[in-house]
Amino acid sequence: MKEIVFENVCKKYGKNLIIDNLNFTIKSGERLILLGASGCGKSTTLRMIAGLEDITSGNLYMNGKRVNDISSGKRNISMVFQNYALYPHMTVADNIIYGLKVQNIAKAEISSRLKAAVEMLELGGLENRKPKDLSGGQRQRVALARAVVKRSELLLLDEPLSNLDAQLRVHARKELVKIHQTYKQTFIYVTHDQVEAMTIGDRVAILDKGRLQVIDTPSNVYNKPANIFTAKFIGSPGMNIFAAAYADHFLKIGKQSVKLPEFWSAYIGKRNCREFYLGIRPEHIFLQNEKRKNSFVGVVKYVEEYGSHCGIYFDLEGHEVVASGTNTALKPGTNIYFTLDSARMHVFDKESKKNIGYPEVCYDNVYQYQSV
Amino acid sequence: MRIESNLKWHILLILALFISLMPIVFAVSTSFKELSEAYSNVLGIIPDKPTLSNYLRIFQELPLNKITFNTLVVAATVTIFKVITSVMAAYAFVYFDFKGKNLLYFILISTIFIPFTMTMIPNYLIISQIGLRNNIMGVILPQLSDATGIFLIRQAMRSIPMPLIEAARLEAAGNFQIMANIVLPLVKPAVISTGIMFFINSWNEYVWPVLILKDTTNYTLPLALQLFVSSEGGTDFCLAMAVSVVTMIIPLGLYLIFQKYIINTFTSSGVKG
Amino acid sequence: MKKNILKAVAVGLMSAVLLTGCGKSDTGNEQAGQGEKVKIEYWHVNAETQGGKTVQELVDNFNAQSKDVEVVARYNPDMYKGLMQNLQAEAAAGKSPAVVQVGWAFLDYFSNNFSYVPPQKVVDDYFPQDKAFLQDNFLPNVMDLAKNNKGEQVGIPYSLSTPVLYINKDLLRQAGLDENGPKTWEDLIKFSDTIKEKTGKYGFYMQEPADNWAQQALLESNGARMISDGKASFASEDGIKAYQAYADMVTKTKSALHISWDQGVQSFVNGDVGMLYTTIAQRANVQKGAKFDVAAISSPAWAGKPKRLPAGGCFLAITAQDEKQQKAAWEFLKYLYSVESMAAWTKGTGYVPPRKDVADAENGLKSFLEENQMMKAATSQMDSVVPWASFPGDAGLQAEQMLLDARDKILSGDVSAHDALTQTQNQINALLK
Amino acid sequence: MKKKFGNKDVWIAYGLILPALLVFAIFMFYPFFYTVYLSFFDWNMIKPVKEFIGLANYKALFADPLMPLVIKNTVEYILILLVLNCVAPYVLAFVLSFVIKRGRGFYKGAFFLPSVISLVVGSILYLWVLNPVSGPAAILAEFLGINIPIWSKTQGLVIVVLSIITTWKIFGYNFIVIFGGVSGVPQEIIEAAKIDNVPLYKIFFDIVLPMSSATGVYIFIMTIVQGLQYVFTPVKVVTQGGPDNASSNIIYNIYQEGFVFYHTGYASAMSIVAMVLFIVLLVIEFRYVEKGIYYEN
Repeated sequence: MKEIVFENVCKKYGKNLIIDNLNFTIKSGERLILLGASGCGKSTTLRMIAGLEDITSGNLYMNGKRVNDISSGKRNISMVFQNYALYPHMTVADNIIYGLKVQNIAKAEISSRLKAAVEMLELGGLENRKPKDLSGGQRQRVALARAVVKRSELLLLDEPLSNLDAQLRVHARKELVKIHQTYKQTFIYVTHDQVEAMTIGDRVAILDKGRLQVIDTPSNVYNKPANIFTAKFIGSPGMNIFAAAYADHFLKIGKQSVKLPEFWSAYIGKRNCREFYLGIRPEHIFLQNEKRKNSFVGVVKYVEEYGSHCGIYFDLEGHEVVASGTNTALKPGTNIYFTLDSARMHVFDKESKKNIGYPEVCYDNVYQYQSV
Repeated sequence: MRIESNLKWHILLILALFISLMPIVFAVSTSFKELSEAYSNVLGIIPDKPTLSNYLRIFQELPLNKITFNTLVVAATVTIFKVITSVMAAYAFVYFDFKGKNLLYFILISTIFIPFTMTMIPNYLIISQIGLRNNIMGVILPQLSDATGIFLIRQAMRSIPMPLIEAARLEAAGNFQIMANIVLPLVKPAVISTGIMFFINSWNEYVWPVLILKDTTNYTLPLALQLFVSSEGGTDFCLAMAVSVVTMIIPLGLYLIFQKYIINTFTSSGVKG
Repeated sequence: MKKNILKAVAVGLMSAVLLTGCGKSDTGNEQAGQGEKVKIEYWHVNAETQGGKTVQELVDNFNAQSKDVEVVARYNPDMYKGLMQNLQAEAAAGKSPAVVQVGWAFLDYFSNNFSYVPPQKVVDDYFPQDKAFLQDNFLPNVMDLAKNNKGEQVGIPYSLSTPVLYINKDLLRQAGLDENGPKTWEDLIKFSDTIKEKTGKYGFYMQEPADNWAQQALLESNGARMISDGKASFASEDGIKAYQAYADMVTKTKSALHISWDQGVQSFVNGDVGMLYTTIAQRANVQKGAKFDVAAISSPAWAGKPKRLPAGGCFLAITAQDEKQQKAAWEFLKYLYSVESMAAWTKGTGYVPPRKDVADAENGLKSFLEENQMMKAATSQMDSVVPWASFPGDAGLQAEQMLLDARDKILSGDVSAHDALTQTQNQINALLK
Repeated sequence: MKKKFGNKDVWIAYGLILPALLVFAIFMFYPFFYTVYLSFFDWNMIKPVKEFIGLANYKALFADPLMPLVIKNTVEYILILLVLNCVAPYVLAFVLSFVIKRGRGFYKGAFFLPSVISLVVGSILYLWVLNPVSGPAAILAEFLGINIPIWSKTQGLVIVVLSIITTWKIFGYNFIVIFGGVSGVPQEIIEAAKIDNVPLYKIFFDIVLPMSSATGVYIFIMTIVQGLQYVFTPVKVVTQGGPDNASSNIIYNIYQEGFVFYHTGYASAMSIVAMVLFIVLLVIEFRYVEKGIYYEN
């Protein structure tokens, strides 16, 4: 299995810096997701691993060997393209085994691998069709089959599901995980869809403007985002972030202030954090019907209906904040009272925008509720 | 590794380019040499003693202004006529259904495959009979029967999405409004580059004018060239090259100006659907 | 009827493309009704490198001094063959120019296929005062050049050229040879081989245009005849021997160059060939281009045999169809054959004047010839001039082409001169029947 | 589905085609049939009477010892032309589309450039540049110790040089059109093959060639057609069919018989026979190109 190391990797197109000093390691056999908005450099990163893009500077290692100058074909990898890149003039079977044929692999071996791939991806009966006679889902599975038969140690997937409709996507996600469990290759998977990232990835690397923002497990990325960008990027709607201050056990947001639990006071006080950014996910804001002690007040702006719940957007001291709720009857302009789940509160440094970390209790007690 | 292998290709390409462009460079360079230098300093790209005398001589000894004008008239007339009739015919072939359409198109396009030599004799007799020998009109007329324009412009029109035309038709636009407001603007690049190519080809036409034109004052430029070549008195390469350069200027200029259009049109003139 | 329909359609088309303004360039020799001057056409083959400028000057001067005739000069590309083609086409269209240059090789073809008036007939019919003009001014052997095989005087000799040998004296000296060049073909062969040996450059090139003019000089000087009694006869022992000797230089010693005319001359002028056997008409070109010590000497002879050099160039024939045009044609010819015009012609082209006393006359070429040593090589060999063989009959043109093909066969070394010449001779004679 | 405009409009369609049709009728169709007509006569363009001789011209044509040579030359010329103008630009287009990344626009523009220059100019340039004894090419070759053979007088080689001259003229156009076809193959498909370590030549033959085959066939045919259209000029300027007919081909021979020997009827018969060849090409053209064998992704 392959371990891949990026060491100060940069990529420039002319003067444009596309990838800015990438340093991270992809562990052998893991499913790594490269996540980011379009143009963030995630596809370029994948293509550099594939050898389809030159590396401007820095080193890329596979299993300890520098591969900057090794051509794609020599890296022993497979890849699934966003548009599948099936050979239109070849049948499904030929598409799947073309790469093997070129490598002069024994015929018997080829046909057994083909059989296995056809079975695994439920392509039986389609072997002699041309790609143009297949549905989108079928094409996608042919592309996967083509990548799978190669039995390479590294499988690269470039938004492989983005051309499928929602239902097929759910099915295909399961299929991908199944493939990984069967062959245990290293998976590197590019997507802009956080649900895919969360469901498929062992780890998620989030890129923004060519820089690696974070690389961590899906759970940590969601629950303990390393910086403001990650916090906002993951989750739908993203995390609320607003400027806040700490003074003498009190959390101050604009003119409002409430008392913090002791573990936070100690934690923040110890770090001498006067002003910072406070992050809280919409589902960790508890709405109340009337004003209580320790609750904040905001003014409702509008309500978004999601079906199972709704998003309530309100103004808090000049910041737009969204909370999950069920009360769709709230009228814009009315006051709204709420508290924050202190165990799910995130504090980011004002300068570096990095997470300052969490008091002990937050780590251990995910379910411990203590409102602020 | 990739960079090195590309370098290999680049060297190969540059070499190929060198071979294909070298004659042009030599022509330009020789046209500025004296005859004796053309013989003694064959490889010198920059003449030792550059001279304009070749150009002065060809303009003095030949009615070169008139000849250039003739060439211009021939090329422009042929171009305008062919572009107009090609656009009209292509429009009919793409947007109308009428009896015999496919057969007619087939017949017209088939003529692209008939080398001119094969209709040369009767054409010669026709032009002689209507008294247009030694007349640029006689050079122009047979050049007008060329179906490549219909082919190329039809290809371009077929790539316009039908819904655009249908939308216009829903708004009760007539044929000529559709043609003028929708089709023409969209096929403009194809029409321009087809026109440029018509112009260049007609400008360079040699075989037919050689048979038709007699007086030097009625010559077109490619014919002027043979005044300096292969006669009993020998070939004056310097003068020949000077005439060659004069002959090349306009096609090259047009090409360089419209290069993008031309390259794009022919790049997409491939056969799709 | 058909013509009219075509004409109507064509005219319709013309106006359709709005070009009526541009289509008005003159359509040829329709006689201007209003002007008193008779307009006639003079067809020539003189490209700019070969006296084209002089033709125009002569015509302009003539037009300036003539009250009733205006000549339009028309250049015909591709030499005499090209002119013949155009004449053919013009005839097909039912028209004809008034005066044409006819290459010597086309004498028979021309006289068999085109309608012309013997010049003396025009003179006799309309210009009794000029009755003795031709007799007085031309040598009989020169006039004979323009007689066809029936003995009819088709036209008047106008351009005379003979083959001369241009030598690169520098190269000859370098090879340790006599810088005055070879006198005989036998010497020439030795010279050529020596040049090849000593300098590595080619020794000799004989012109190879689309005719066999120079090769005829080679053969006939050795005693062969291209044509006897209306039949090809070049494949005689003498002819074969001469041709083989020439071919051996190309194929055995490889001292002679076998290449197209332009490229051969180019190579000589570049200094890559020691000796060039070609027409005196190339004089100006060679003189201007060559950067070495270049000279022209008379054609070599075969040892002990008389030289026979075919006349190159052309004669002028009157092809005017009606009286008015014929009269005008003669008036123009008389001007062209005046001493001054002849002298100008020679200076412009390098041709040898066919008329008596031009060379010595003060208003002729006296001083010019003194200054131009190269011309001397040509004028000094005028007594060896013979007609340029022209195969009779409709197939004459094809016969000429066959002889060209034979030349390529022999010089490629694949076929011996004996086989190729014999075979070609048989083919031509079969064709001429 | 095209909608019909209605009956009245059909006349507009005919009207739109009419001007083109008119010139075609006079300068293409009528001459074409007239050529057929002339092929049954013995005529030299000036004789007032055309003598009807039935199929004698055709019989003579098939008995002509020159014909096999002329056909052989034509075929050789076309074969060389196909290598230089189909195969070579295909490879070039492939390299430019998928192998190198820089200078694509520059190369395209530059390679197309000679095709706008007159073929007479080109022929004369090459006559001079390729002078095997003292032309620039010969002098350059001498530095490398190579002697250029005297191609203009060498059987076979002379056809190669003529092909080079026509190639100079048509290469650019062919290259651009083929480039269009080749670069229409999606980049991802090539990348997919590269990842599978498919060698370049296999990518070319297994993927690019089949996927651009419609363009390929089109250019294949156009090369033959244009090659024969254009070959006349260099033959006339450079070799006049020589040496010993080694560079004559069917097109030049028609001209030579028609306008040099004035065997007008014979030349017409030859034109008609040449036509047969073109009809074959035509059938291929319409079979493959118009129907389209283009694979859509």
